[in-house]
Amino acid sequence: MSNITPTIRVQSADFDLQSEIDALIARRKDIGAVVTFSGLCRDEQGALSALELEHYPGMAEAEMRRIGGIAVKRFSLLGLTAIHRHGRIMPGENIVLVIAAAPHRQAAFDGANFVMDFLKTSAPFWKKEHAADGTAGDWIAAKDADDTARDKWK
Amino acid sequence: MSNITPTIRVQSADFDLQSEIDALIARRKDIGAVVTFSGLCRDEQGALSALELEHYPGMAEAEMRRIGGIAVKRFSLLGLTAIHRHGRIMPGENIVLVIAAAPHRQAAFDGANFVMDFLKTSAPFWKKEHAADGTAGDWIAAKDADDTARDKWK
Amino acid sequence: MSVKLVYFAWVRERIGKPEEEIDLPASVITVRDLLNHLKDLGEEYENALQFPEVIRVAINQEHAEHDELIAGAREIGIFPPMTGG
Amino acid sequence: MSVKLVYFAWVRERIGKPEEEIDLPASVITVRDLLNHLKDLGEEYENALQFPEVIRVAINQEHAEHDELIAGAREIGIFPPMTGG
Repeated sequence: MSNITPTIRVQSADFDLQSEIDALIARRKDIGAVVTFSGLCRDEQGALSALELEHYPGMAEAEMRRIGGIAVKRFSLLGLTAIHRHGRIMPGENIVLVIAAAPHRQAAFDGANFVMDFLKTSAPFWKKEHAADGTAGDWIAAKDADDTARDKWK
Repeated sequence: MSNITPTIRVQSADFDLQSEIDALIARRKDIGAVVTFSGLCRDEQGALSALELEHYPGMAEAEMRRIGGIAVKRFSLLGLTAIHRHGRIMPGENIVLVIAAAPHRQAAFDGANFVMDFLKTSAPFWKKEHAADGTAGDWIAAKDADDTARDKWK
Repeated sequence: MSVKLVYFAWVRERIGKPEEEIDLPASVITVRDLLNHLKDLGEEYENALQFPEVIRVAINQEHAEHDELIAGAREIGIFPPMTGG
Repeated sequence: MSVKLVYFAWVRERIGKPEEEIDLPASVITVRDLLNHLKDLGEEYENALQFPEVIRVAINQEHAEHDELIAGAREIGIFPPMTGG
């Protein structure tokens, strides 16, 4: 049974992927596969000037930790990192990072994919769009497709 | 139709993940998801001192380019990088890197996973193990599981 | 029963405050009761909670179904479906 | 017909050289013919190619099936199943 504790952070600062991987791997030599997912802010063909990311402090970290713990057990991961940014994020910038490490590749792919699907539907974050023309934007609506993606793990 | 040209490299030097992502994204603002796969050398519980990676120069790059081109079309990728190292690689070091970028997450996950499955079974690379006790090691045998993983994309 | 309510995203914007401490009558037993009770507190609440079935609730920072009991809650979060990631 | 043969991994080690230019008799038409022809060239070839069904072949740096014709080949790669990635 795995006793890996996921690394979970909610922060306004950006992150560096290679540093996060290096920290995850440390001096381990049993990891054969590392999959990372980075979610970035799209500009929606120029219509978007920024995203505002709101979160529920405390619960956001707790929920990410819960999802991460399930993924570590289910896919026998040797390492898991999940970082979600909050605050104002510009097009082209990072929003979220998930890293999953395992002895072999499919577990690493599945681990990262699983965490993203549950993070989207269960972690308390909300995105508000700021339009390029300066008008106050709308809150992004949740997508049924995200529930469908999550339900593939049942 | 996508006119993305995959970035393909075969090299003995290591790579930096964040730099490769930055180069892939450049100043694009239509990318919402980036998935990376890093394959690392495991030490097999201390039994392995190094891997020797042999490749077929010219054909290795061509085959990676062919696989990459199929992935870009099939998953409508906005960016794809595949780097494979050759020569002597120590436990804990990188062997291979695949980066797939797309507007949304599932295409990025599938693109990277697809490229890895075909790279394993079709790109002309061979691994020889060097044992920790100094004896000349064996060539690693191809796994049926890799053919099975590839065939899931049919 | 007194409880701290915290609001997020458009629920927060429509109610017009990020959090408040309120006293609940004994008749408020479940999450659903709570949402219906809040709707009666004024136009801004009515506006935020007009479709209670889409509203998500967390009790003590854990997701709660609408039929869940709120007994023992110190903090109740009320918010739209999540859109992070 | 003269063609350049290139060997990799344990095929290379067993044959004892990375590449060579050889002349093929007119009777060698397919990849399978080529592998059978090479097996008769000496003990090291016999040792490398004793199970021709597991051997992979590339003609002009593209994968080729064993029933493929070798006419027009400038370079033929002969190697075990790939184990990269």
